[in-house]
Amino acid sequence: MVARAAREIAPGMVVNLGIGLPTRVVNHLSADFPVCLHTENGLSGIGPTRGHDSADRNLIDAGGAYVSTVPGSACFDSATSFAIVRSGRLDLTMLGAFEVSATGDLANWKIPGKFSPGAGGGIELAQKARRVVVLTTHCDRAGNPKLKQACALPLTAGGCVARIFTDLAVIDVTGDGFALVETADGISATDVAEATDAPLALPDTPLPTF
Amino acid sequence: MVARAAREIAPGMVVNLGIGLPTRVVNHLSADFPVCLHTENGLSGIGPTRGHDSADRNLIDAGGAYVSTVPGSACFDSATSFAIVRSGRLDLTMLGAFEVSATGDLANWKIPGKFSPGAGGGIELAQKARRVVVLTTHCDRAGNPKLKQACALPLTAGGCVARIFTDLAVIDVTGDGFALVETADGISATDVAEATDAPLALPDTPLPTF
Amino acid sequence: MRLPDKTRAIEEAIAEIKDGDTVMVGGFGVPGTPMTLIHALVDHGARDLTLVKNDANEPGMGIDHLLQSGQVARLITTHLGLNSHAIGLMNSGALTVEFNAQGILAERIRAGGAGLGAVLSDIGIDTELAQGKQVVEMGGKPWLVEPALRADSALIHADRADPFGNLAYVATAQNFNPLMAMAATCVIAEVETVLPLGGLGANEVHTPGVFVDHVVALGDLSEEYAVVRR
Amino acid sequence: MRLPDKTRAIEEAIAEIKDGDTVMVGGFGVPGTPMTLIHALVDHGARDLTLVKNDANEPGMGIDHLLQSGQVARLITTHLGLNSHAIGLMNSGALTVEFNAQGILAERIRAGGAGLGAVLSDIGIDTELAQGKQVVEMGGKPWLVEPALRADSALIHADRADPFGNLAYVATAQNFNPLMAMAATCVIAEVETVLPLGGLGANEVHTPGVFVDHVVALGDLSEEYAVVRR
Repeated sequence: MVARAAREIAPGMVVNLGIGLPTRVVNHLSADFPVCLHTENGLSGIGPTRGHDSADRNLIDAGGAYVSTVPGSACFDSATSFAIVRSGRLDLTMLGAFEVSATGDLANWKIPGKFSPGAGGGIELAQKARRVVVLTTHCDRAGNPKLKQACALPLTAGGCVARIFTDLAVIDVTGDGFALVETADGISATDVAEATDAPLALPDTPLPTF
Repeated sequence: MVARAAREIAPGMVVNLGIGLPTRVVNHLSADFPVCLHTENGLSGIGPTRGHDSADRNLIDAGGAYVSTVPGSACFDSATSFAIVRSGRLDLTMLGAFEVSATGDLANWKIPGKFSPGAGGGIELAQKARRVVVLTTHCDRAGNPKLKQACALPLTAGGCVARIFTDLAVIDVTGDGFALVETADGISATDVAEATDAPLALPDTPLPTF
Repeated sequence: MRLPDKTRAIEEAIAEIKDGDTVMVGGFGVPGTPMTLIHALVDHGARDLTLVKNDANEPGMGIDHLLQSGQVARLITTHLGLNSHAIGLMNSGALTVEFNAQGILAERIRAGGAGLGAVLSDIGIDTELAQGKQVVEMGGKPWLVEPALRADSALIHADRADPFGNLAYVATAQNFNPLMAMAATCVIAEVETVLPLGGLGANEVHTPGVFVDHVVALGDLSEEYAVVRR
Repeated sequence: MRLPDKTRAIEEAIAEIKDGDTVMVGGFGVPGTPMTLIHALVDHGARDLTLVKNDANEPGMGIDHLLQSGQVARLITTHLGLNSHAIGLMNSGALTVEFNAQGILAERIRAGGAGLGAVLSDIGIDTELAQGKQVVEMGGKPWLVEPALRADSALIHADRADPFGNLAYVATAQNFNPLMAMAATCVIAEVETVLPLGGLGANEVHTPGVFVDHVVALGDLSEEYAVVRR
């Protein structure tokens, strides 16, 4: 699914990869692929992750991982970093999710009473990136579907999600709800529908697999 | 009067010198006097003015004069430059004037129907510098007093002027109107009062001269 | 991962500008004014433009060429004191001028670049500059609403750039350039030197290339960039 | 004209901080966190503080020392995810926490530093972060009023400085430091290297010294600044 999500990145894009699964997308981009990766703590042009021994103590991504630069990287303050996000210069963000609704609402920052560490930069990424895609396991650890008719948790942003990449499928959020686009190898449309807590439209043509 | 005004600058101050007469104050500050001169087009640490042949084409003050830097000068954009002004980091500004009222109102940017080139940075300097002093001829070219009970011209900022340096006198703006502080050598209090279009309080003690 | 190349021929860079566009132009006096892009815009011929620029340069220099050619309908600015020609156009009604306090113009542009709606300020609240502005109460005090400004295009002058569009400025040629470089849909930078990727250190970048669409390398600078003899 | 010297001993630099003060602290994770000034503030002992910081560092690091010592009554922040201790204090009611969207916290601090009253933003307008916020109509659309934030003191970490307080940062240690360095009445910068006046080029300054009150030279850096082993 991570490799499939990486193919969502078109040449020339400016992309922010959220904490968690999305960060792994970087490992599926070749050295000569033209893209600018942005991290909200103040860097454009992220290079490969660094191990402890080769890390620069002053060079991390928003998740705290040690990263490197590439030729042409730029560093800036937090206000400039979010100016990039809010003014529409971020072509794509890939975010994790607790829940996604059939209208594209995203909940990924708070589970009242259990987990409320603050939203960090997530609200601005979800609300203002030109395209928001979600990278998540199809169900949570207890086996409950994360794709639902409506979110029960507090929203990060409403109607923001365009596409969802899971371990089971690629699903678009359309004006009419979820639409199945691709399935993982060995997964049927029925498998995906059963793990999804909302209607799922199927295409008329055969489903590609990834 | 310019030399007298220069003595208004205390060691350690951050000072903006307005276009016109105030700019000349720089020639009365010694090389080892501790002060930081600011110009609103984006420079702190102005050094002496430069002639045509030694000028740097990229280094001007807000009036368009070619200036130099000193060790420790810093360059910045226009937003940062006015952040300095509005956030209270400017200890003193010296401005020119068309009119000053007995309550400290300043008019120095517009003569309706005759002269309206825009206020530039003058409004922010007048309204936000911690101390605003005016450097001006006591009367205009037609001989009319510039110090008046109330300004007739559109205001730059209300109640902002603390002290006025003219060719005739040093005058404070107090809660009770104009108060004579010093006179120019050879000028009497009566001379100053006659050239001032508002009541002028005199001190009980003998007047110093400059 | 490598960063895309945005270097362009000047004609290609400004081709997107259309009649009726709002165009921001960097510079405060000569320093930072993109003289070469301005000439290209004269040649290009787009009309009925709204320009946003700190000042109108001096007669026969910088944006005065666009005023002379009749391409400008409206000018959002802070001060025209050095251009009697611009003041003449304003007084005759041939040019609509909107004056802003200088730092407020800077903040309105920056707010546009930062994706904000407006800033609240008390600058000029007791002067005629406040006339017609929306006022809101906050914390028991009235504040002027100063709406964010964005443009269709921004013309920027920088000292150095890399092909991705990271920009660095020098001396007082910085002024409005870094702000305008954030606030337009199409940002075009003319630069004195284009360095290879990596030639501009990550910590010496003033404008991240993410904001920049086209990089135009300047050849020898024209006389218009030189020290003005007064 | 020469620029004044603002280098100080660390105790002198932080002596002005009082009980009940609001203190901004730079840093995002380890990079840019003024670890040494934080320890000095623990030793100083001022209590009932309101801290403004992007995050709460990790347990046993950075501002966690001030949380452990019970000196902090209130924390204005964006994310506590890496500090379970801070979340525990919040959940027990021992620490009042105000969460902001990260870029909005940055803009509120910048607005304080720029002498503005507030910014208008639509971030989080359809989420619970909007609850209790003032809303104004502008251009037919509702906007949240995000008031400017200022502090009594700001604790800043920079890579290099000169004695006047011009600061330069490196890599992702920049983050909130340049913003907070504009927004406090007393700005205290700890710096890894103090260069002589003129040693920092005018075009490589990130924070003009005009904003800075005290410069504290760091000796050898403690382990707390080093790469974290995870």
